[in-house]
Amino acid sequence: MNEHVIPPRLYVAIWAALVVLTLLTTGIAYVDLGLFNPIVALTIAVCKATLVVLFFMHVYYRTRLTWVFIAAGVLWLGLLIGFVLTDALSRGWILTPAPWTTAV
Amino acid sequence: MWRDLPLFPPQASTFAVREDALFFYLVAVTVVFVALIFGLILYFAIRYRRRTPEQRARHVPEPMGLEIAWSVIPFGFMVVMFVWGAWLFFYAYNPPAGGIEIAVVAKQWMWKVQHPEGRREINQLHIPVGVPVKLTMTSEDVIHSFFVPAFRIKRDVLPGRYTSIWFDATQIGSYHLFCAQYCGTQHAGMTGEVVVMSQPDYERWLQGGGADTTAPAAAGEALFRGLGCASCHAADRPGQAPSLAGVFGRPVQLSGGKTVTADEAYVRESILTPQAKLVAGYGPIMPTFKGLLTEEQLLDLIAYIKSLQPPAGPQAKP
Amino acid sequence: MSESAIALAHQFEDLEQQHRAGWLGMWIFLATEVMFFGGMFAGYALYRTLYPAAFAEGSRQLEIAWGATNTLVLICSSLTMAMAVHQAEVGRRGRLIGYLVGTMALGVMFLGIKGIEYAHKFEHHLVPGSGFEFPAPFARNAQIFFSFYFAMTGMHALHMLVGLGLLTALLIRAWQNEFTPGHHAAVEITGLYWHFVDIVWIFLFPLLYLIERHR
Amino acid sequence: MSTPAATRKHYLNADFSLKSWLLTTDHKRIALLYLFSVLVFFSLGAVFAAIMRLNLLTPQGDLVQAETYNKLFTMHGLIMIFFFLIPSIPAVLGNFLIPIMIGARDVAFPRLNLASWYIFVLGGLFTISAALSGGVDTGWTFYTPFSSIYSTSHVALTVAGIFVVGFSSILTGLNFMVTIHTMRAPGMTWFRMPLFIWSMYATSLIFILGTPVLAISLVLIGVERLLHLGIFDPRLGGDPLLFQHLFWFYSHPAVYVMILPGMGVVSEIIPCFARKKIFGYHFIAFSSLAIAVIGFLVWGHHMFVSGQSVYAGMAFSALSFLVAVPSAIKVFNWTATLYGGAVSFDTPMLYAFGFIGLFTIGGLTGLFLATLGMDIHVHDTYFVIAHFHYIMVGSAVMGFLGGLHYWWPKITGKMYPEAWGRVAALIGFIGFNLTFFPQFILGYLGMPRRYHMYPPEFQTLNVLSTAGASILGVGYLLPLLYLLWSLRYAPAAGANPWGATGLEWQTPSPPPTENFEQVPVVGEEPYTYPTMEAEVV
Repeated sequence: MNEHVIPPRLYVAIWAALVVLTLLTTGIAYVDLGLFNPIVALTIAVCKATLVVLFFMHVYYRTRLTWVFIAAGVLWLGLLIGFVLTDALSRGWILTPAPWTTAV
Repeated sequence: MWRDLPLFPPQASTFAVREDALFFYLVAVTVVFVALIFGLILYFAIRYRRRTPEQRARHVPEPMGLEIAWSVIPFGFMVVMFVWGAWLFFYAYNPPAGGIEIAVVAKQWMWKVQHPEGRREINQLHIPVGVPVKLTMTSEDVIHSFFVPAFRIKRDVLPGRYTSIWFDATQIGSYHLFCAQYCGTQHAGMTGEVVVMSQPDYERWLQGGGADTTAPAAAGEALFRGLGCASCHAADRPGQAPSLAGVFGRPVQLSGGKTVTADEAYVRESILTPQAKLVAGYGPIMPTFKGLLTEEQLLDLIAYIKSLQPPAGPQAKP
Repeated sequence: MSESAIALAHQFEDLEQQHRAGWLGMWIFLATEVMFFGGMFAGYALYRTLYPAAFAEGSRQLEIAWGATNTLVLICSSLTMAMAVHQAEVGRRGRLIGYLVGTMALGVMFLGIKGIEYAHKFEHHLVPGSGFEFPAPFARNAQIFFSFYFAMTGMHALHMLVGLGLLTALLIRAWQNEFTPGHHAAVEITGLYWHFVDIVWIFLFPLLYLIERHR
Repeated sequence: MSTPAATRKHYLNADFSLKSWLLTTDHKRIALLYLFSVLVFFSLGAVFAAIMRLNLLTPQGDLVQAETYNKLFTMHGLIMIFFFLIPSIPAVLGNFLIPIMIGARDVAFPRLNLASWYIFVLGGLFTISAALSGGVDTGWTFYTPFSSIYSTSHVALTVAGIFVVGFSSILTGLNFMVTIHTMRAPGMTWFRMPLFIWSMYATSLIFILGTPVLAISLVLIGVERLLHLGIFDPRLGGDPLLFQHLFWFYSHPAVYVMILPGMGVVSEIIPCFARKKIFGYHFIAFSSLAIAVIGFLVWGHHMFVSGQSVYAGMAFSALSFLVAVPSAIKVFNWTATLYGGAVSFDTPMLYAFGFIGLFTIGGLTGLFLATLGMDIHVHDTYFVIAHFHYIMVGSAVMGFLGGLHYWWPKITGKMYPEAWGRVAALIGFIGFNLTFFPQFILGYLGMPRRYHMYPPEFQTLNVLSTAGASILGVGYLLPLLYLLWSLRYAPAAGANPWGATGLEWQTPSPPPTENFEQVPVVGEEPYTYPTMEAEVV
């Protein structure tokens, strides 16, 4: 394997970024952003995870194949959650509101 | 002979006719392709059989057009299946307006049925011929499935939720009712019959049944008063709680800006978890009735709320 | 040369192929782990969509200070793990051992804090089951939130325990001076697992602790 | 070939001690450990099936009680699916062949491979102990809330067994994927790999991405039963459909786990016995991957009548038709391979023909179930039972038996008796159709599945089905007998009795422990059988 010895300085910088993002996400949870609260929280989480994967886990320096498997994992997770939510959210859509309001 | 060896189920609803047409299309496609594949394999295997131990194969080109053809042509047949099937699906799960609405409560291992006029029955469903019938179904325990092969209809019956199915019977007679979703030990015993009667016979049948024939709406009204709902949900004093007159089937403005349609599911949720979807302008003061009502009582209450006519004059709420 | 011959398993041609197989194997395993946790995330997403208010109410019962502290603890442990891999790469045995011990200490600390939180949940009757108590409107649905809280954090804690076991094995091998700059794949690959468990927590923290804190 | 098999050292005679088998890391020996175990489980599952079919001879179901019957079909499903069909071809033939076919000495992680077998056995012991201590009655689908709250049988123990055996699948899939990625011999590029390898790769993809979702959903049932967490409980507002989503996310792709390896086997057998390059190599290779990937997007077609949203139902229906296209591509390409070939009718070829035939019927009847409106009627009836047995018993077992016969000389160094083989293949095909074709009619008549008794008008067809099952049983028992017989009495097989291409035929039968005397170098595409034109030139 092509060994990239990554300087420890970079690790510390990534760590600092992760700490800052953690404090940021905790703080921002107390600000009312309406619909955007969960979106912001998840975006920050994705950023943190990406930093860990790329640098702590060395993926940035490795072959495409690793990316393929990471992408597969994330994509399949998206499929699972996506279809489950599709079902849950569209269940209530009534085709034509044909009210059977009175019993015959 | 055909009584002992039936090959086709009775066709006793409007949906069954449509379903069978699709079925014959699918059978035709299946037969054609099975014949094609079996025929080609037999023909090739015999025509090109190995006659001498040293015999070699011919060189055969692999035209791209062939690959595309046998991908696209079957797909064309399948597009027809999809469109036709989706159309039938919407037909089956989208009841037309007007008709009879019957409540069905499933439990291990029986079907409990209540007609709007009040007559109850178990493991039997009496219906008139030629009238659309909608079933509103729920389960007291596990998942069941309401299946009438002669009508070609089936839908799972879930705990904690309402599902519905409709049909329009075309043939007088008696048909199997099965539970199609495995529900425990006596699953195979959770069967019954659907009796399709002529209109006059059905009217007569509804009159029978003895004393226990309170209409669900009336039973619901009694519950409504007995549980004290009426003290807040009064049409003439809309201060504490919204009036329920005419609310069913209409959109309701919620606090928080969203809108829901007041259907069976919403009414059920509002009784069991009142704070989940509050009507705009009202406080969270209603107590929960979770655990205090049976599934049948809930259906009675819903029937009562459905029966409430909107007050005369302009609507109080949009 | 003889050293690498000992380290090379018979089915491989060379150490590079062996390292590549190990690396790929761990990543495939992590894809599997994504889907394992993914089942719970899907359930969580479904119920949070169905019962947003109950989930917010449940989330507010969690102790955000402990949750944030634990997030920081795990991030620190990821740093020490990355440093341990670095020390193995450059072949400093003493520092490798030091960072491994540090990582394990932070891991134990995380579990300790988690234990304190669990104990508080028991005291406040927030553990699902017959003893569950919650203010009236959300009593039923909040129980689902806490079921997911315990299932997800519990499964995460279980993975932490496995990680600690793997680190112990690494520590023993490092102690016996098994790793060299040319042969330290086990450290790196165990590190991948540890970082993955950290990532799971990075998502659990906002999903469980940070719902509608502003109300 | 240079030394006679009797004196030559190979993987079978390298060491005879029991320990050398139980602690082996040789993929070929592990394959035989799996072969033995899956056959034990198959026999067990077959006994359950036989009792069920006998019970269904009469409408009242006279043989067993309802409770017993429910436990029988549950155990039949669990054992046949998780302990026979899923490991059958991958863990036996895949384990034996993948390293040899790509020119490697072993899989990437041999010890993990052995661990997978032990995990498999452990999972089996859990499940069998659940059966012995009173059984489980949830159906193999474990639908909540029945499984999580209402069933009083040994759900937790069974769920633990399936969870454990899932790990065996995951680790096997992981091992195969890494092996295929990193262990190929020099010159073995992706498009020089045999199609069996492509199908095993696609299968492994499903193992690693699907199985963990099943694992977690079973864990959640376990914690709901044991720790009273309310994950699926409808009384708390839990959604009964959540479990179905999670379950089918794995269990529909699992159907492809059972059929893809069989497709791989057929893709090896047909060119060999037609002595012809396979038609459309790239199409067959990529259709395997397409089936694995699209197969993950269709799970909701098990839930059309479940109360799932009709819009989700439409999406799942459309995608289900899409997954039928790569299957059709395969069938047409196999058929076209015969054109202009030099076809012989040896036993493996007969099984391959049987596979294609039964798969065609099974696949086309699958379209009935993917069609939204049609599924309303046939869902959860014997139509479904017939359909998936055509795929999972008809096709998958035909593929397994075909592969077992095809590679039997390689695995054991012995030829099986050819005449008996052909008779058994024929009996199996006839018996299968007699058993399961009547069930299509039963299903359309409306007989629901999992019924231990039924209305009397269904009796004739049920009797027909049971009669067919007895013929099918003979068709499955015969190979077991003559294959065992061949171990001792049959003539030794040469390195390449079929005149086939592929690396596995270039090493002696049985292969040496390290598979090859020296690392092979691959210089050409697979299935390069000489043609008549080539002879002229």
